[in-house]
Amino acid sequence: MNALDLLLSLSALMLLAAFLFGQTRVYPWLAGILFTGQLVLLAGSDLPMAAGVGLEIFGQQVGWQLDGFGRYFALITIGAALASNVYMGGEWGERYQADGHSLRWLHAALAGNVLAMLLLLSSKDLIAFFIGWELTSWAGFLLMAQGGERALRAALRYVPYAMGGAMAVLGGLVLTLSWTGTLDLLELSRVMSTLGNGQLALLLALFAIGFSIKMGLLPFHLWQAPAYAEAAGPGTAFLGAISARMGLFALGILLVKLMTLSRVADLAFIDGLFTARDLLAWVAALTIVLPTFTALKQNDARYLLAWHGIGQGGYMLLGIVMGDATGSAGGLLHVFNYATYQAALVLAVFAVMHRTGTADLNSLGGLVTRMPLTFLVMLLGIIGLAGLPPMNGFVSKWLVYRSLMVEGRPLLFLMTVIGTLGTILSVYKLIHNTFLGQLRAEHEHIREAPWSMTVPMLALVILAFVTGVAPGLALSWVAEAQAALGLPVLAYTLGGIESPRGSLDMLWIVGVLFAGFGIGALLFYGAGGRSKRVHQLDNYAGGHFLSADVRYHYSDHFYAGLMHRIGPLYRGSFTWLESAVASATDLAASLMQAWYRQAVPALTLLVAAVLGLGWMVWR
Amino acid sequence: MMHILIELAVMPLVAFTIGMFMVLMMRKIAAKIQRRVGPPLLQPLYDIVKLYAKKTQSSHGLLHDIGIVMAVGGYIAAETMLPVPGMNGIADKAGLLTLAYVTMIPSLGLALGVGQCANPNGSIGIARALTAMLAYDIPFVVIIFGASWFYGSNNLIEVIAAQQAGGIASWGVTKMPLLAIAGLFTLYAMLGKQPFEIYVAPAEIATGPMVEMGGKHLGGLFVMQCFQLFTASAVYVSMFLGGGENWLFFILKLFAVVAIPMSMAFVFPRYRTEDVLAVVWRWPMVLGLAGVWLVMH
Amino acid sequence: MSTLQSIPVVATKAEKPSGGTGNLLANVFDELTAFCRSRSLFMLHYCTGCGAIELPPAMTSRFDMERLGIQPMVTPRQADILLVTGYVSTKTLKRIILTYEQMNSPKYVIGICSCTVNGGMYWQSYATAKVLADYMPVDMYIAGCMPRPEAVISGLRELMANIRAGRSDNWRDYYRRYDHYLGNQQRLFGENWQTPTDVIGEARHYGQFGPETLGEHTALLERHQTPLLPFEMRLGLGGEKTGVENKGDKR
Amino acid sequence: MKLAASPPNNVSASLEFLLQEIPGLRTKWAGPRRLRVDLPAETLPALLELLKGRAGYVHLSAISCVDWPTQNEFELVYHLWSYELNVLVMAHIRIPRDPGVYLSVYDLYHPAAFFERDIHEMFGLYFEGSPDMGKFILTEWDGPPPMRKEFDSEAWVMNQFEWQDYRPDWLAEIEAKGGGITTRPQDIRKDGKP
Repeated sequence: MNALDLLLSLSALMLLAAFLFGQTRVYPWLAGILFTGQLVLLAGSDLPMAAGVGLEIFGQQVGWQLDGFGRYFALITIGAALASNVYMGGEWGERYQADGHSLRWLHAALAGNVLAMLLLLSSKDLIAFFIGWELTSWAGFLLMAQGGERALRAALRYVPYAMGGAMAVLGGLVLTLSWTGTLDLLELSRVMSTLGNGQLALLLALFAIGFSIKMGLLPFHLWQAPAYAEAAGPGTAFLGAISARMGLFALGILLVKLMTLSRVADLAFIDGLFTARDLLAWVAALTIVLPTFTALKQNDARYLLAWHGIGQGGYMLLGIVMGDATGSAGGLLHVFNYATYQAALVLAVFAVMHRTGTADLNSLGGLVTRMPLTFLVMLLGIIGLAGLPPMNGFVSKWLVYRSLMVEGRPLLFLMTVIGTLGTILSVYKLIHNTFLGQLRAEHEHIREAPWSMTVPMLALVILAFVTGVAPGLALSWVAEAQAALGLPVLAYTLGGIESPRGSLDMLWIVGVLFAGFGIGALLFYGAGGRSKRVHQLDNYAGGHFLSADVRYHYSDHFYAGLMHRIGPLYRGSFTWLESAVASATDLAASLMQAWYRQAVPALTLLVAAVLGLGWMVWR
Repeated sequence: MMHILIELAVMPLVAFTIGMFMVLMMRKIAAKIQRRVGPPLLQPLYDIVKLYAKKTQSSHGLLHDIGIVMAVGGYIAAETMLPVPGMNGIADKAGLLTLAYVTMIPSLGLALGVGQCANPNGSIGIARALTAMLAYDIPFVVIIFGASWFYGSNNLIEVIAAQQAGGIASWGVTKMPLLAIAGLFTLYAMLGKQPFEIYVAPAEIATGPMVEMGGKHLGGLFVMQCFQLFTASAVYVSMFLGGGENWLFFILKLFAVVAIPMSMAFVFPRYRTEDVLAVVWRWPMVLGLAGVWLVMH
Repeated sequence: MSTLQSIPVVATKAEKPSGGTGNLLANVFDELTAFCRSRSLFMLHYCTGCGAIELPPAMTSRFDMERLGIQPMVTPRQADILLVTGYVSTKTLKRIILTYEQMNSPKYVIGICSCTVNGGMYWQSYATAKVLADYMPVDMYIAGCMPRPEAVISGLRELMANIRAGRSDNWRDYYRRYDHYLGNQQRLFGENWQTPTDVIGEARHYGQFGPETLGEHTALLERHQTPLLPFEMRLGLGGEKTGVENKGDKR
Repeated sequence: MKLAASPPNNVSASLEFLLQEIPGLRTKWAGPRRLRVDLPAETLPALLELLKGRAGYVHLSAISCVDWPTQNEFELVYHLWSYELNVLVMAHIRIPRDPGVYLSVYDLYHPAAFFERDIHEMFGLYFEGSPDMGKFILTEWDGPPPMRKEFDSEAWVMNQFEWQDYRPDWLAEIEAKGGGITTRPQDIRKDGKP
């Protein structure tokens, strides 16, 4: 019973326990202890953690083994699960049950997700990988479908995507087996790069389509925002934090370990000018920009954050595709950074929903005086999401920028900066419409979210702040993942990176920043005279007398000027593409149906069988 | 170590005094264009001392105060990353890109403070200010990319050393003329004077973000304006005009860089928000990208 | 002009520098702030009556107020001087009082044109307030049925001299004799007249609470107005307590 | 381009011929382009429709009201203008003061809503059918309609306000030289108080 077996059996046990007595008060404590146990077990044990059990299908060895890359993702998975579990165990869970939903299924879905992801992350060969991949898809569907009718509809929209992706991955797996004769990841990493360009291109196409559907890259991203936004509270936090990053894990293995980035660069469309690697980089860059500016237009806080989830995925893929030490470190670190503040932001939005009953940005406002802790969480979360010092989001984005600058890719650099600025605009809209501005009369008596909600949120945000001030802590895990994947490892210090061509020392930057704030506070509170708090209606309104029933708050159509300029660019071409593909498949299906249902079905079957036999014999 | 702590205290003070005289120059240029006498020499100092000496101030909450503290504090931190003759502060630990991001923190802090004032004029002003930031930051970052690619590093000390090595011939403005022009245009948009001051439109949205700022809050914003002028011009001088060999040349360059846009500013009316986007995304962006292409090939 | 000074403007005695020659630093600091206050005046951009047409010429190139350090500012929070120019109609007086209370002290009111002195040309009208000094402390009068820009600027220079000498702290009078002013206001606007500013709270907060701040008129105000207490940031944590504990907000 | 001093005969003749259709109507030319029409109050709507329909009087520029306390009547004057005939018609009607009610012409001329609302506020004359008879300008005034002759504004002011002692000496110097205000305020004050 070595470490990995213990880990997997623990999560299987938790799945069983959740299924049996998930709705009781004791389960969240048990789950919390088990999750922390798993975390300690994972962090403590040395690598690679091989699993005892193994089976043999079609003469292929199927086994599980966790290396540095897998462990990095596993740590984030279990951390996100722990945060949402604590959130579920508290008052939110009671309210969820009171509304008639089953808390047992939600806990079971969460535990099932963790188990499936651990299986996927510790797969030693492609079959185990595929098993893990399918389990993760279905567990994800289970978690998305909970929480009401709209959630179910959004989850059902995900199913065709998932099945299409699974078929693509299965096709790729079969082709790899037939071409290389082996499925073990270690051997594949040696053998696969020797395949011919055409074969590699087909394999890349199949696998990349399958993995990017799960990760929500550009053409296949439409399902992710509604599915993640409509899911139940902590489920959204878990999904947003890590579930989409399984696609990134798979892409990382495919691009770097199996095919090696240099071989991917050889697959050139226009030789020398635009290679497959550039294509992936540009898909990642467009994934950064377009979903971020769609998020800018959303009027529901959950959808805004879900669209940002898709957008931030682009940074991670771009970092890995760049392949150099700083870029890949930035991409991988962004997975961790993003998980911390995205989970905190989503939990904050659901805390606001818990108290006010709505997440619609046009019917909130001024909650900072009533929910200060939730405001603090959202403030630090949006600073992280926007990628500003002192939060950790800045470090990973800086690393990606640094690699783009060193590699000399101006247009990609431009797209990432447009994405970052779009994020800054939309996160300010989020915090302004929810917490700032005029407090509505009906929200004057709401209270701060209960401890069971604020504690996990604050823990996540403090974690984000600490790894922002001292990025070295997170970079150690990232370096381990880079080594396991075969990427050049980043030389990091506790504060950031040291290099004559431009270094980053967050300890000094954040220190100077807070010193500046101290001097500013000294100047403000010391030099300035006494100031008195005034009511929100004691406000300048051009000489007009304000009263509580007058809605004196600007929140709808927040960036009107910007929308005048870029409004016409929102043509919804991807939704059109999706509906076109859907109607094409409908047409094909109805044709098949018509062809099959005509007068003599038996005759067509006979002809088809004969033709098949002839083809088999002839080949 | 002690040496750096002294610098951390002195650099913001130097930046503030130079910034104050830049504000004075700006108001004098405006006056001379309108054939007026213009304010006396120490007018910015009088304004700031009077605002801080106000006896009653109205604040809309803790966040309103913290917004102003962040606005002033953020710029104090940004000054320490800008090398000036004789003092390098922590410029080697934080490059050009980090400086661009640290200067965003004051505007975010101000945005939060104005948000709590619960005044739609302020919120509309902030929405326009962030849109203007989206407009001018993209060409600005393209220029940073070009400059750091040309000098091979985005550590400002290296950039200045490379320029001062060969005298005027090796200045950024001679080596990268297109980027320098685009940089000047972006600097002009960054300073927020006509025609790019849609977010402080006095008649339309009652000076936008400053609508509920009185006494020490407004004093904080005046201090921030001084820092903003100094930072923008110092970054431009460090990137394109060879930084400061000695204090005299450095100050002359700073004032020249601010004087050019300001002498054009007060004859213009005001762009609408979408037109600011159109202008800044067309001219400086095209020039910047062309400059970067030239630098890279 | 001479008897204009004789109008009983509420001349508060100059703030004696505290502690005599003992702490020289305090004197120097007060001296500096008084000088800067006089050299940097922000004039509120609010034209209440016809006299305001004389202000733009005072600001533009011919007379240029900016060399005296006077700038027009848009909102009451940023402004120091409230120029009440021309006749004060009852409707405008409500807005003038609201604006005056929103300004940050030390603030000054200048009554331009004769209509603010004794009703001027509209003394017979039922719709105008006759004496501005009844409703708020006035620091300076500039007579004339629209005084020319020279007169406006000489009035402003006179005000600057008063500020420099510390003789123009009339804003304290509004807090110290609030009952008197409120009485006059209620006499014109009726009993349920109230402004969103909590003047009594501010008087207490800034230590300007005098014996005459409260009186029968403020008692009348108390009955009608539910004072707007600012929303304090609070952590109403804990379980499903009923909303009773924040009764304090409503008082 | 000879400026037509007076309307060509056919315009005034056609106008007067048109106006004969209204019973009890008297016309009087107050100027080359100004026609004064006196008619009984109940025939006014007919006149307005006639002028609007057949003579192009599309513009009701104002409704003014005159208070005749001695005859206990209000006089309403409707000023109409036609861009075709270029002749101003002033329709004068008299309505009794006591009920002080008249019908609104809002459906013919929409601007009438504001004129009627103003007259209602200033004279207390109620127009039935007018869209809004609420307070218009004097939102702070709850006294009697101030423009009625019997309302003495000065007396109301004298007991509402006190005055400030203000004897400008520059006025004394001017009077010493013989100038100054010809009719002193206290001379024309009815209650004779200085």
